[in-house]
Amino acid sequence: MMRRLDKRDFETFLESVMEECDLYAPVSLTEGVSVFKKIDHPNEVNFSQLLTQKPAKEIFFPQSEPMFNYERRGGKIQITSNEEVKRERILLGARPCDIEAISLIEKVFMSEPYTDLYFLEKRRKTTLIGLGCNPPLSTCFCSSAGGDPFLRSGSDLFLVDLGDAYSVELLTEKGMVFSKNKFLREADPEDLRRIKELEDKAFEKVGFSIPMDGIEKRLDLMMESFFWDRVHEKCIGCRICTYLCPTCHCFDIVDEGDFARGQRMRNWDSCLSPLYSLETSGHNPRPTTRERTRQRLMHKFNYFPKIFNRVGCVGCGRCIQYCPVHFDIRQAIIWTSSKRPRKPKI
Amino acid sequence: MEKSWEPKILAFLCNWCSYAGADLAGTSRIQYPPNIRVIRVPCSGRINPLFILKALQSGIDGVLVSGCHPGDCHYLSGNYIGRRKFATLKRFLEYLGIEGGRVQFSWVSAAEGGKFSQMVHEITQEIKKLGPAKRFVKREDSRAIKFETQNSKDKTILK
Amino acid sequence: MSQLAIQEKIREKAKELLSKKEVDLIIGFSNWTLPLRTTPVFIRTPEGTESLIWNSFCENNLATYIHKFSRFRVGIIVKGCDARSLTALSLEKRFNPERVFLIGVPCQRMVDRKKVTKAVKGEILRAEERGEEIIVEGEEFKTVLNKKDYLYPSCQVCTHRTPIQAHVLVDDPVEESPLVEIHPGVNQFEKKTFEERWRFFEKETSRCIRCYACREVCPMCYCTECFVDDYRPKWIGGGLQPQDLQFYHIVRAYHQTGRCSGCGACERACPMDIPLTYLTQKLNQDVKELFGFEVGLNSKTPPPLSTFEVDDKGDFIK
Amino acid sequence: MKNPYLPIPMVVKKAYSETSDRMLRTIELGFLNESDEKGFQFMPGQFCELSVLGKGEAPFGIASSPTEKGSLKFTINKAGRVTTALHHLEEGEEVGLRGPLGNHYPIDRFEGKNVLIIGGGFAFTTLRSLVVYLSHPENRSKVKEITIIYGARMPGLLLYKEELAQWENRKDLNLVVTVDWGDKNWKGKVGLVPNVLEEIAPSSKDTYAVICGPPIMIKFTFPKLMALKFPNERIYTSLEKRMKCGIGKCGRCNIGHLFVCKDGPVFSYAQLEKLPKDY
Repeated sequence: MMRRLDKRDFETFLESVMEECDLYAPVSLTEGVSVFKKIDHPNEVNFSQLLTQKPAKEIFFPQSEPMFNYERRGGKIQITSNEEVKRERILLGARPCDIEAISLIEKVFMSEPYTDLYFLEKRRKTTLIGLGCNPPLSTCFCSSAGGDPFLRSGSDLFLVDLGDAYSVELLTEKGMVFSKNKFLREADPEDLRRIKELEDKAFEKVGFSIPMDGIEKRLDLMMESFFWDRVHEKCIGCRICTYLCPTCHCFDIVDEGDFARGQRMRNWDSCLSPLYSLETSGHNPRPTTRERTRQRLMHKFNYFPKIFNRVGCVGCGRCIQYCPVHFDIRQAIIWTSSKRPRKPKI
Repeated sequence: MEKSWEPKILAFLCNWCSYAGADLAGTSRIQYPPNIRVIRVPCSGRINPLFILKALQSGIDGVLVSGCHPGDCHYLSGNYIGRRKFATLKRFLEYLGIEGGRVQFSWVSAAEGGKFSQMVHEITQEIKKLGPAKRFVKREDSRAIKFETQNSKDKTILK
Repeated sequence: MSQLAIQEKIREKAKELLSKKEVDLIIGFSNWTLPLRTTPVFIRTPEGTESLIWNSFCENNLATYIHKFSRFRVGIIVKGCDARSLTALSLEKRFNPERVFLIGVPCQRMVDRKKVTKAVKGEILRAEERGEEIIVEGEEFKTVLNKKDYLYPSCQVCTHRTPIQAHVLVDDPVEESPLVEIHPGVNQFEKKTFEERWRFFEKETSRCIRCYACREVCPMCYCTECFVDDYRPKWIGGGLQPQDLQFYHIVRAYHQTGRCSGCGACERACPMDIPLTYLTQKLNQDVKELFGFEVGLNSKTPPPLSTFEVDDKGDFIK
Repeated sequence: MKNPYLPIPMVVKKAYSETSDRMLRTIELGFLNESDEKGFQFMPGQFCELSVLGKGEAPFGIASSPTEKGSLKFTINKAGRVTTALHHLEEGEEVGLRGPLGNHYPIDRFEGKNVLIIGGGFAFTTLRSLVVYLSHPENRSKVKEITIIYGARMPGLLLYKEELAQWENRKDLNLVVTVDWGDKNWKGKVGLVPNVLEEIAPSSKDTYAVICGPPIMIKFTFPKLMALKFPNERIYTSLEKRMKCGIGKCGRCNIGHLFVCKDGPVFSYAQLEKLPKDY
């Protein structure tokens, strides 16, 4: 079902939504830095940055999340779990790649035989409102990674910026709740054509330039390749690419507190950190950046597809934009493809 | 409430001079405020700035580091090396906005029981004036992160 | 000398070193996929030197890679700050100076790509440097910017642009005078009141995501186990508690006392745009004022915190 | 739905040092809630995450057998923060436990076959579980011959000494205990596990081999098993890697696309051969 939301009504619409739900949307922390965050007032919402620094996965899988509290009282340990989410949530303005990524993480956290309740609870209580990318960035390669700049799947509602208004598509049952909302007016017959126009333009820009097909098979043969000796060289081992990646989902479990009381926390962790795989004995199966970079790329493009039949990358390009030494994952993918000479030239 | 508040001061005393000095103050029955908690360290050069920061973060109102007078170090140069660290650290913390009075340094020899007591009096007074430490103190309720966004500048953050 | 000429000289020298087998690899800069940026490259063959470049976007501090490649004989393209970092590292015995060949480039000061990005509306798709100007182009705009207005703050105050420690200089030394006397960040910060200063620090660090890019990109941060990773004792929590973030940033900066060359790599690496050089620059100023020391100027003077003078100032001590 | 991250409360029933260097300590845990005990069904080879709240949690193989009702036994090497805290536990104290996690030794395949169990050092814990399980009167008839080769560096470092003595006397178990360096009281074999294996040369006919020990032992024992013509599919081993969640979510213990915590820790050599050599 298609509707139209005037930009004039946007803030009042959000206000009405916020009466019943917690609203999460991109906000700008300082010029050029934005994250998804719970909104207190609709005027905080800021779509000006196409991709926020931290991806929308943070709403479901926070960087640092208490799993349970414990307290020792009279020799007994009391444990209270923190999985419950009290209010319904709305995630507004996530780009299609972020939403696609959420469904990828969902596969991991919901996979049998164990279900991650912390993720599930938040996912179940959240309505996703996607936002089409017009225009996408030059670092975007979502089409090559199996998505596209206007991918609807995963979203409950989907917005497209038409200049003076947003076109709103109600896509799922969760989304249909909004069908009676007074701010969502009848769609203009012109809208469809304009959306199509925007889509075509975006598709053209993103293109299918990255040879992602068959990468799983190619990497199967490349575990011991010379490729890894070179590709890692410039990596300095920071965690930007993994923390800003919408599909990375590794975490660490630590206790914070003392004997009497405290919390068990789950914090994001990164395979690029040497401590990630360091064993207590002092042995590290991934001793250098070579193995760690390989783990990162292999996990995304080989291990993940083996388990879930889809590459673990959605092509948002954050890791390309923010890498301090400018490691370009697209280039790495191209190098693995057959077009590349056996040894990198340099 | 204000009146009953007493500052907690953590004192790192060097084993060879200041600790003995504090001991002397005790055996000579010179009184000094009970606000200090003493940790004996081998040398003032042993003090890692992390100790001081960790103490402040854990809610200590003031930190005192005390060692031998220059030239008297049991390990010859420990306090000289320490002095450079302290000078830069103290300046840096003040620069960041942590009250300078919260981090104090002194040289107290084993014979200066009187000086020790006098100094603890002074420091306690000074820190009392500053009031309870607020900045940089980790509390249980401070776990929630609050961002200040561009459009919500008037809001207070990080209470 | 023009940048192109410098670039030519760099290639020539690198080619010579590689073909004479004096070094195993050359670490330099090369063009890459995004405008306004360059990437570190590692070149092992004389032919490969064709990809070496030099412009105002060669911002990375290549000294960082010395840890990774210390078992090879390396040639490194260095700016003033890189060379000073390397000198400081050699003082800390991190590598054998005899195995390292420095190709020094007097630095023309680097362009702040984040500032440029903010100066225009829309995404920059192409950028070109032409003399004192940068021409940036996007889908719907083409703007000419004056390079002077878009320099990194740490480059504006730099007074050691010529890498005098280098084995070979590809150009004549430049005149060493800062564009501004005091680091703009320090200057602004110092003018604030106590309360404001803490609030500023608190607010800026609250954005930290603990990616540790500032740590990893810094040539001086090479501890195999950083204090944040220690767990016996555990200095700081692993989460995003504001005090933990502050703790990290205080100690990270303080650990650079008397070691930081002021290259500003930490600030450039930060994905959350947290200003960091106003911390390290202040420490540099302090060290200069207190001990008359500047990092990496010669390979004899030990770092200030590992030594002492009997008559160091001690008036703050009771 | 059950939250897999919440530990169940357990109480330390007994805790004692195993070895002369006091680095290995066995703790026996009892269930505090009856319902937990009923829900806890495991097989030899599985592991649990033990947590000392405030210190963290770590994975340990279950050393007791399902046939030993009422308590769970863990033997813990003092190495890091959590293990040190576990070493300091006294009887009556509470610990958290999550599990049982992972897969187990393929006991149903062992039926009607011989079993060769090779263990080294303190990796013998889950093998003890297996031996106790198989030698239990209920199960003993299911398998034919059981041969156990167990080695440690020194006699003092052998685990479960009393039990070893009992097994020695049992007619239905072939036990060979060896040490790398004997002392003056040591009357048993002296020699490295791979060499002892070569010496005994058990037949590979209808035999499954289960091997668990330090990497260096495994590395040299595999070729000997090959020489004895054990097919890859009939050699099983149990792997260890750094783990956090234990349920295949946190991502760190993967070898190729398999997770040691979820798809392992027990793998056959045939499986391992297909996985990348280094990871």
